[in-house]
Amino acid sequence: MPVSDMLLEGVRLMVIGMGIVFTFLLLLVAVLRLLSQAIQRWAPEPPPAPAAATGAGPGLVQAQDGVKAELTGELLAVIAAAVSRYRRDHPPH
Amino acid sequence: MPVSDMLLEGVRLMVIGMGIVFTFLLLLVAVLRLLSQAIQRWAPEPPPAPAAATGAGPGLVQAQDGVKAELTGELLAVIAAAVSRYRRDHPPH
Amino acid sequence: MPVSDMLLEGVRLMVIGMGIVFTFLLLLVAVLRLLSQAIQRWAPEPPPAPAAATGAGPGLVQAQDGVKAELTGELLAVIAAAVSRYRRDHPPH
Amino acid sequence: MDELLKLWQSMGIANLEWGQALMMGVGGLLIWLAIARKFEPLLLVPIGFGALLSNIPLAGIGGQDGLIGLIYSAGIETGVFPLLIFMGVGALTDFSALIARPSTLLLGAAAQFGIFATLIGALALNALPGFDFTLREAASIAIIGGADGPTAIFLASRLAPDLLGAIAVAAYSYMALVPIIQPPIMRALTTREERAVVMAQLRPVSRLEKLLFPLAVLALCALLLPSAAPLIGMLTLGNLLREAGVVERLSRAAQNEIINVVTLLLGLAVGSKLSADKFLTLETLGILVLGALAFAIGTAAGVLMGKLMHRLTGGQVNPLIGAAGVSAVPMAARVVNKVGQEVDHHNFLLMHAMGPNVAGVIGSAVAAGVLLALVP
Amino acid sequence: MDELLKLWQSMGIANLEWGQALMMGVGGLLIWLAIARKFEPLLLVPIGFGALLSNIPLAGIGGQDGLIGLIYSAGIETGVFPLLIFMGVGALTDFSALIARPSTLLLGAAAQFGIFATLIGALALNALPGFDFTLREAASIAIIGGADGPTAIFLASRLAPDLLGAIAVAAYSYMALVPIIQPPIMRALTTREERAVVMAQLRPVSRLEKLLFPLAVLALCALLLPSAAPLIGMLTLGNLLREAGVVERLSRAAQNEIINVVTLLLGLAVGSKLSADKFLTLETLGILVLGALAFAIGTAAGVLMGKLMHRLTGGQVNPLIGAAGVSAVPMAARVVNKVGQEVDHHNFLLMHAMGPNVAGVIGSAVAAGVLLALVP
Amino acid sequence: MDELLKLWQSMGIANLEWGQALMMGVGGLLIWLAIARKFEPLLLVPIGFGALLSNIPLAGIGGQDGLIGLIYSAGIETGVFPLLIFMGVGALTDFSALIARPSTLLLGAAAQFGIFATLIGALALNALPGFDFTLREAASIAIIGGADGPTAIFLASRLAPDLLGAIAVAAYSYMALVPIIQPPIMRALTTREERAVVMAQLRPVSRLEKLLFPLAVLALCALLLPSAAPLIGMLTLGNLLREAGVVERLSRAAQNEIINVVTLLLGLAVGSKLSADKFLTLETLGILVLGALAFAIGTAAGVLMGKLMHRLTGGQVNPLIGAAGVSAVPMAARVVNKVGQEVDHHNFLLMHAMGPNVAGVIGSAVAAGVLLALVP
Ligand code: NA
Ligand code: NA
Ligand code: NA
Repeated sequence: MPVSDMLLEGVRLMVIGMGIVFTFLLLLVAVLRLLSQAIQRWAPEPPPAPAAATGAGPGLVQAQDGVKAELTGELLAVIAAAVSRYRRDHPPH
Repeated sequence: MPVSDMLLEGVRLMVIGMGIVFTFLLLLVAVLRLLSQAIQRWAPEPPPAPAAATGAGPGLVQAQDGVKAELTGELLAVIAAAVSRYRRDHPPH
Repeated sequence: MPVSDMLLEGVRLMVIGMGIVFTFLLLLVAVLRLLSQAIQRWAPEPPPAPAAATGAGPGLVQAQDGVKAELTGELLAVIAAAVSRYRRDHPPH
Repeated sequence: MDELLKLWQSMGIANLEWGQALMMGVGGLLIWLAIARKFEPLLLVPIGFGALLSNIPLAGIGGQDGLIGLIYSAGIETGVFPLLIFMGVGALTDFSALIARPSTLLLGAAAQFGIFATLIGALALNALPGFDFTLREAASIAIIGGADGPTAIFLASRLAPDLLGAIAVAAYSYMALVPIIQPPIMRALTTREERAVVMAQLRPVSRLEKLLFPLAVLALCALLLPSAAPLIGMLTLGNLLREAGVVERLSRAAQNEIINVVTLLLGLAVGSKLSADKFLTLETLGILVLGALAFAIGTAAGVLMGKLMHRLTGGQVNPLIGAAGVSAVPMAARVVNKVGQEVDHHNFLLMHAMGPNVAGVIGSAVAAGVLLALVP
Repeated sequence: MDELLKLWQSMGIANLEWGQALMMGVGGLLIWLAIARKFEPLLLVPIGFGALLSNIPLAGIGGQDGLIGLIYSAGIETGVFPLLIFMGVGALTDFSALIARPSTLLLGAAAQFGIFATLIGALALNALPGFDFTLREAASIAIIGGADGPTAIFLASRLAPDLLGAIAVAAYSYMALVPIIQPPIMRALTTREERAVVMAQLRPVSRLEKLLFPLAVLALCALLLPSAAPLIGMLTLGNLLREAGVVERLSRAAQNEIINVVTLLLGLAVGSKLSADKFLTLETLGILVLGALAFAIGTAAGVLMGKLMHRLTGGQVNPLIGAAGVSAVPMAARVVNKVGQEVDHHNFLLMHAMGPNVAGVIGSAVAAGVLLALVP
Repeated sequence: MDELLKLWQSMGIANLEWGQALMMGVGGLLIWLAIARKFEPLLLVPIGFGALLSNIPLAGIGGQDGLIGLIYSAGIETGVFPLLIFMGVGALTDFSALIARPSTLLLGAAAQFGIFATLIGALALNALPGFDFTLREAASIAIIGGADGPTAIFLASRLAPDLLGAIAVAAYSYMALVPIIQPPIMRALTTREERAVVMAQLRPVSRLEKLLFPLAVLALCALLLPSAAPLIGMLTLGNLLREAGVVERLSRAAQNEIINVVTLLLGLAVGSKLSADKFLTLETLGILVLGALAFAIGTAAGVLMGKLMHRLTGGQVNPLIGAAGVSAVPMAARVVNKVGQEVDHHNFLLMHAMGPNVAGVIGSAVAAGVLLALVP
């Protein structure tokens, strides 16, 4: 196939290809909008705390972060317990 | 094979099958009894704390328990740190 | 092949084999020496704390041990820091 | 125009057969049951998703060269996946309750009656028009009564791979339905007094007993029923790794890495057997009916054996624990506990039901071995 | 003497071809980039080491019976490895930012323009002497513009396995170079005012929305573009495992065990395609040039679409976030944040850029599906 | 009656050959040694259990279509399993002690004399009736003296798969017996003064040195001895992942998931080679005797080289550390420490013995490469 024909084929692919990509993602936009409207109408959820809900932050959560989060909660509890035990055992004079 | 013959074959399978299942598990009962008697006679073990020994509770142990155990060490250290930080911030008057 | 021929072949293998093994590891000694000299000349590193640096201890760190070791190190540091901070803030009266 | 036609023809919607659409619905239903109703989610989410993926027109994901098709032939046709899961089950299971009271093995034996009754039921269905189960197929359907997923998948993959999808779905669905299927049967077959029996505490079990247990089970299996050896062998291997105390790394690998990864892949592969031509048939309806029957009969047989033991021991055994003999670990044992507490709120039968419950796992593996040995 | 000659001939140094030596240099360079410059180390360390091992003379590690050759044929020829990694990516990705603002999908769509422009560029290169890319090869090169490693490897393994090494190396290298390639283009195409736009906070997303999102994406893909179903299917499977909340074990397996092990093996296998006769060619030079072009054009297209959305929304959209549409998660989103903070230190665009960023992952999988469907 | 006969004939006990029963006893013995005596349990438990399962009559678990047979052909025949384990060993090993004092490599070299002496021993055994080792078999037996499990399995699977079971069992058993085999030899060959030598503290090793070490070893191997490249390559890959500091996920995968799972499967597969016709032979007896010899000679050669270094350095080297050159990491280094402390309780030789110990791992991989290259 001569280069010019290949280029034509390439342009054809680009037009159809970008067309499909946009069509697909536009349809997905529509579907997601419908979905969230449907959910808000028929299955509304008590909105969670915004910080957690935006779910923004890094979309690619490293697995360890989960562990860290778990640790943090537990540690806070442990520290609280240790401090309160300490307070109990060391009343202010 | 006509259905009646198949049913006959099925009944045969049931009789032999349940026979083998019961035989097998009855033999296993006997073996386990012999085994525990033999162990109690020749290799008695100081009985562990009953709570742990019955091993009852859920037969399916979740894997995370190991993690919890490891954490304990870390927690002790954290407590130590928390206590020392608390001491720093709350000097005896 | 008669046994005597096989033995001869074995001796030949031993001579060549030990020769290669020694040559290889002697060359490796030389390479490692050159490497560490080159590094010390062109890319010297502020020497890390000797305890950590000798990396001696068991060479085959069991993975759990590794975790434990890492934890231990961290904990020691935390405790040390906490204690020294405490000492700093609570001078003996 | 011609271009657009070609484009349209390459779309899924232009090639979607009604059967595929229905099977994707079935996949979605399984996922919904798993997530919303907590029906055995570890299996039904991957099975459901496998059904979705395998029924996408043109994609061929479940086909010979597709990802899930490759997983199927590597893991299920060879029998490797269910056996590795069984190893994990062994590594996750504490057999102490069974070792402390070996007689509960009889409850695990009795509950396998559901398997063989269902076998006859499947053959009897052949009298109806539209059913034509071979003996191998009937045996595979019957194993649903074993209430043990990997055993059912292993047996079906050997004897009747075409029915594998329906059998796996039925097995896991009914395992999830145990809290609904079992209680009425348990109540109907027992008196209030029987259900109120408080059982004696289990004796402590020594480490050596736990260690020798898997080896004893394996020895018996090797001597008497080699056809059950793959299943029993991997179960006892896992349990030995657990109890050995010196191979923590391997025990953890069996309990986590291996079983998790294999469960995911096995589920996807099983899902690929949910195709319209294999699943949307009258036979599947028969399998679903027979599966419910199998669970019900197994439960009843276990309870009746429990009643027998109740009599023979002078009332020391609460017959409810027989219902746990179907396996379905640990759901059935929890159901026993709950039904027992309906009568006496302070009666904790859970630990007593764990014995028959894990006995049921061994029992159904033995029954599978019997079927493999006897069905031509 | 004869002995010594034979010994010498069995040595690597006597059989080392200059091409192998150069490729081992390339492998070393990749390892250096990965460790010293932190260029996508999870991939480039194994790829570089795979190149080292596969180019050792006589050893045949990358050959048909060699370890890495076996890994290649089991994992890459079959397409299994990139698909399993894509499942892991799905399990590691939080799509909330995209669900909260679906319009950012258009940014992810626009950025795929880099792919198709590069396709034409590759075909245009054929006008130069020494280049002779087929349509399949051009499509495989173009996918570098998708800025998504597993997608690029999956497509190249289907359409042009000979170019796989160069394509994978280019894809991961440019992904690591995103902080250098993108900012000048972003600054050139936007005004200071546009870059300073502070965007409204994202709305909270309910659990049900997160749960239905992967199923909606899969449904659309099944209906419209089945050729993208393997990639989109595994991505959405991973994401469903993550969001289901009832299959923690499987989600962890996808996020850790599976993706880690497969990444290591995939890297080694890709590295085995870095052989002198395949890599040290004029074509590789062309691929590297075209790859840079692809990233640049994709970035520009994303930013321009961002400017369009900026106008259409009356200035509510900061056009910089369009640059994140190329995918390269999460690097591109971080670059957006950094370039935005050059103008206004208190403007945190990271969360707003995550939407187009993960949209880019879907977009390039869709584009890959298009190429698989349309390239003969 | 006929039925019962058929039933009996399908039982294991009716088909059990005495050889199978004996091999199941051997399997049980290995499990007992592993659990009660802590003999390399991570390997000997799976090997022993593999022997149990593979010798169950009729079950065919070790056969071509059986689970363990499949594992064997996928993992051992291909050489994949020992190589993956070697990668894990590399990722678990800290080579600092060796880098700080490279001269200890000579101790690791000397200790490989056990390998070649055993090779001659095996050939000499052919003078006795009943022994007929080929050169390939003799080389495989000799590698037991390398005191390194994966290396032994890799070499035996290439050169003499029929002897694999006996060789693996001997290698791991003697590695467990190191604390019994080595001390008398060490004491006999050294004076009390030599054993009391306190060595100078090791210098710190920089991160860059640790990073370049695996690459330097690989480069030397590629240039001189490509036949050792699979082993050395995977060892250095694992070590590079460990020291790179930027690929924690991959390093953890190599140190945990991969090595644990592969160890379990490799053990089972090796166990399947413990069949009566292959194991219950005069040759196995010869292998066990030769294996003990190999360890003893290797130890002696290491200690003698230690004495030489002691002289040449004017007494700075404690010759005991030469015994650690056989590898058997980290057992041999611990034995050195213990024997040293018999003389001086405050002399900690452990860290000094780690150098020759890990040198021994490289040394035996090099020796394996030599045998692969030279044995026709
Ligand atoms: Na059962
Ligand atoms: Na993209
Ligand atoms: Na060695």
